[in-house]
Amino acid sequence: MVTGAQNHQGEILIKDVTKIYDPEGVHVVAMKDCSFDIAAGEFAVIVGPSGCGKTTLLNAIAGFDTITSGEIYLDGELISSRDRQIKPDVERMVVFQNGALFPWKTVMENVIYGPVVQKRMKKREAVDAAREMLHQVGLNGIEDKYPEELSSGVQRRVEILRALINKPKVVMLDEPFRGLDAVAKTVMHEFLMDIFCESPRTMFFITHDLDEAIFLGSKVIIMTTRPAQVKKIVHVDLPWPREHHVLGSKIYLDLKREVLEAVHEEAKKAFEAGEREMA
Amino acid sequence: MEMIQELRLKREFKKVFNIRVIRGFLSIVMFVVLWQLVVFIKVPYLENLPYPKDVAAGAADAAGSRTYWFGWGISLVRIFVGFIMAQLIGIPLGLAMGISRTFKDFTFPVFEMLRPIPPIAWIPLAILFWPTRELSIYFLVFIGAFFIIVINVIQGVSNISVSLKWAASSLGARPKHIFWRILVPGSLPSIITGMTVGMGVTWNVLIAAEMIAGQGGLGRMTWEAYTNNNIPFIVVGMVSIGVAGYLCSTLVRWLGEKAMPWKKRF
Amino acid sequence: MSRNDGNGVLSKGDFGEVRLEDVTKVYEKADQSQRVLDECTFSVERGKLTVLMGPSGCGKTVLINLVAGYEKPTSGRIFIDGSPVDGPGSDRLVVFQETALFPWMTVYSNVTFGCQVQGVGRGETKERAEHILKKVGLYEFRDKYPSQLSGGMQRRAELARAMINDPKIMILDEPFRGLDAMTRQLMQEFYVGLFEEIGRTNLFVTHEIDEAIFLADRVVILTFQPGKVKAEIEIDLPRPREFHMLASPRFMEIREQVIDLLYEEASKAFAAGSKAAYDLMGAIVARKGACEKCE
Amino acid sequence: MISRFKARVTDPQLLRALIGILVFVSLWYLFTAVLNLPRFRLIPNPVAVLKDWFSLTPASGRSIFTKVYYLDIAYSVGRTLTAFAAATILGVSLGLLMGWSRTFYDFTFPVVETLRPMPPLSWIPLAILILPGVEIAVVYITFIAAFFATVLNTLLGVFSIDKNYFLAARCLGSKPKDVFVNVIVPGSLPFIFTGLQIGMGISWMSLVAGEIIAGKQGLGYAIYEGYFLYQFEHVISYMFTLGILGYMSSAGIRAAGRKLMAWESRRRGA
Repeated sequence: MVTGAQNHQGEILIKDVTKIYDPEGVHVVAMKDCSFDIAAGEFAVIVGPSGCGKTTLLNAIAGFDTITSGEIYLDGELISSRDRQIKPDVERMVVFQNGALFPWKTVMENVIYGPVVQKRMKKREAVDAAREMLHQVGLNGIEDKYPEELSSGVQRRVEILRALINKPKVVMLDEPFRGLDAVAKTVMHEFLMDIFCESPRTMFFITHDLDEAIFLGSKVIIMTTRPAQVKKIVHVDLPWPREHHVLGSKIYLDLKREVLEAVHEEAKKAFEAGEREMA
Repeated sequence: MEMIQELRLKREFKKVFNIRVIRGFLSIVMFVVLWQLVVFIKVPYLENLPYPKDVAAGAADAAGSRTYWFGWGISLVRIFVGFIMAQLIGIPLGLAMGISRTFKDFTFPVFEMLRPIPPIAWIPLAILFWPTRELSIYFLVFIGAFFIIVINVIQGVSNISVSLKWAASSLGARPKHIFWRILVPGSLPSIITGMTVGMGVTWNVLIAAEMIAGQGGLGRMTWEAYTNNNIPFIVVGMVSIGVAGYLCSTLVRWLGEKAMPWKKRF
Repeated sequence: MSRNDGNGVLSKGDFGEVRLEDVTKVYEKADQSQRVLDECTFSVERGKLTVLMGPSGCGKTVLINLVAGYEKPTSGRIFIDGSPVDGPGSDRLVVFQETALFPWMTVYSNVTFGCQVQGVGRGETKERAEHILKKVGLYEFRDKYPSQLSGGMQRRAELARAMINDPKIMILDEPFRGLDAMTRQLMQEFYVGLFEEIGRTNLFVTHEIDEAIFLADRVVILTFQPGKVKAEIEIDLPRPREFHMLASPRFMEIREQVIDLLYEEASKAFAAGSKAAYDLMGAIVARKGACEKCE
Repeated sequence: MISRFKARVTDPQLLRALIGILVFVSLWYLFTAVLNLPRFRLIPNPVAVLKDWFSLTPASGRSIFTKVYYLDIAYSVGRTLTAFAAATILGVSLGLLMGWSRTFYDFTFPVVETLRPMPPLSWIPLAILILPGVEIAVVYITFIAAFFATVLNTLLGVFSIDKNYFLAARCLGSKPKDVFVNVIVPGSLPFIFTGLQIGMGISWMSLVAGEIIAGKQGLGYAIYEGYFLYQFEHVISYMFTLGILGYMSSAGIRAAGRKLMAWESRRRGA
């Protein structure tokens, strides 16, 4: 499977991060003094009402956007603060919400894009590595298809492979399985579970789906509504690799009740606030 | 397509009130300076271009002369008669073709046979057919806008999602409700696009028709400036045509925004 | 269609009941025919919320079109309160999968469209509109256009537009699709509250397992092509439904039962190579051989 | 194969199309030859047009069997293609550059935007005056028409690319050059081809005007000359020739588009 040499790397430290958006003069405090840390090789899931700054953190770590104040460290090195913002690169890979496979490239061209463009692998070498990865997850045979010829579930997996072939320290997923139907999601969870167990690396997984959060996460970080802060951190100590019948177990139910309580409260607040804003 | 361009470009301009405006202004000033230089140092072929200041002078006295504004009047009348006739006939025809499959099967092939013929190629036929020169110019302007509006309306009607029609019928709407409350408003965006693009083409057709067969009008005056070797006025004529065309397209877009309040806020 | 006066709200007894008997639908395409529904027999009880579930490609949407009257079954019959269905009628109202709010009408004219086309008087229309808009909490937004509303608000406006005509049966085809899980959960709570208050007959289609169990009195699961009733599960969770029931042991038990049934259908869908089902079972079945659940 | 052909012929749509065209032609014949209505007197009837168009010894000297017919076509097609090629190369590259670098956009866009509203045909007098020779003037006028359509649609194409593709590309370690080649160019292709379609349409129109006003040879010129020489038959046959050439050129662009954008046409189920 995808062997990741650096399973001791990818530790993220977030200290008092604040983010103030100012589109057309409307002063919006998206995030205020948010702090938490993710250990190296840990599967962290971020949950919270929409618009609670989950994506703000992702953009800062990935290097797409800056933060107003506070610091973010990756393996002890400062990557984001008021006056320093690291550029995006292969160490911190992002899988986007509604997919960002290049529609004009075939599956193979997409997966080998990273290594070839960074000149880390020669084309032949990259093609073999890609073919091997696709075979291991049972997706062989679709190398020459274009993304839009595939169902969204398969597209999502190819995008994850495109990220992993670069052996990143951190993989950040922004609601990757949103819009898939329930049974398709179960397939995706087991796919992600296999990859994570094969070679653990730090996962920064954003979602709204609580079952998904508890099933996948070793730590669930629940955010408050705007201005976002950490409301509660729930440690999920279920054994790895996790199977679907664990969903009926007692531990799981207690965890779900705990998370459900916290999230529902925030969601109600966000819902009313959202309505008022719209009026 | 034209409408999307305008909206996209408008959004570009709105958020630009900083150094980028200065850059834009700079580039236009540079363009004029370059123009002055090119003529001054007699670059081959470009040496008989008029100086910017001659053109400005030409524009100044044109603004004073009655015939100049009279020319605007004639051209605008021609544009609006031909353009509005094209919409009055084109929109219902487009709606009919978009709605009834059988009607389209009969009429669309003939329509498609005539559409690729460039409007200006109709000039001889137009002169033969219509009794007066003025009517044949109205006809040419009509041809310029007619094919475009019909194509856009057909596309507009067929793009209305079927679930909107089902929703309406499940709420008890009868065919006449569906036509007036669903199909017409639903294809309005495409009608506006068709009108905006059509306006651009009609100005082109008008200029050519005036140069070839018209008396009076901005196109004719520009052509006569060429024949009487009043070179600065050629540029003045060109710029006036550009401004007139721009004003008409803006008018159509303004009409579009007024007719579709729901669209403005996306 | 009897309608007591007041603000046109039907009492419990007036709501409709749907009965399907051996409903089959076959589509003739050029030379080969495709059987989409095969002798479906089930009923949507009066005043109950029945959920229809099944893998994509099991003919859920076709079945809705038959009940709504947009299409005719090839064989078998559908009864509404005992009389066979012949074409759409305002006693059965469908809320579609894609947003079907008219983008060029304000919320108010969208909601009152039904009344206007059926020639309901201005006074009564205004009264009914205010009543329903307040109920869905969109009264202050009545002059806004759909493009100015959030996803959740658009869905509530659609529901209001359907309910204002006081249909005997509400047919909803994944009304909360596209919403993020948080808003979706709140919409489910909102809708189940609305349902429990009036008790209107509902046929509700979804592929979200939690949503089905949380809302339904009974879940009907269809098989993959051709669609046939595979199982009917009575949901004995107490009413009124609360969100913390989602974490109750009974809920999880039913959920497991539904997943098993769906998994079976999904694997058949995968075997049939339908693109939508490809990713359902693709990686798992290929790598782990026949999964133990499917035996 | 035969069943497909049989289906094609008896398919009602084709039948209705033929009936539609037949009705149009017979009406045309009725008004011109039979009823001889006032307005239609000078307009030749379809039979005369066809006879002239396909006759071995046409009165006007212009039918599909005469050399001059193909000479006219060659001139017109030659001018349009050269102008169109120039407009494509210049327009697409300028559009891509403007879409890609913000500073280049700030300098060039205002100038393009001020020149754009001027109808291409208003350039005719200036073009004839400045450019040496009629041939270049006509080609220039045709070029201007297609150029603005291409520049703007290419620019729109770059704006239309979903931001995530840029972010994904940079995440995967691409340098600006890679982003240009792997995201900007392919991403804006659909819009570029729309621009080319529109450009081709306007080019043919401008060509005809340019030929009539300034030209010496070509289909447009021949139409106008035909008018003066009272040879109205070939005026109409040339109008249809122009129509066919216009149709073929946009069909050509569509075909090129399908080939270059393989992923568009193989979209799921397409």
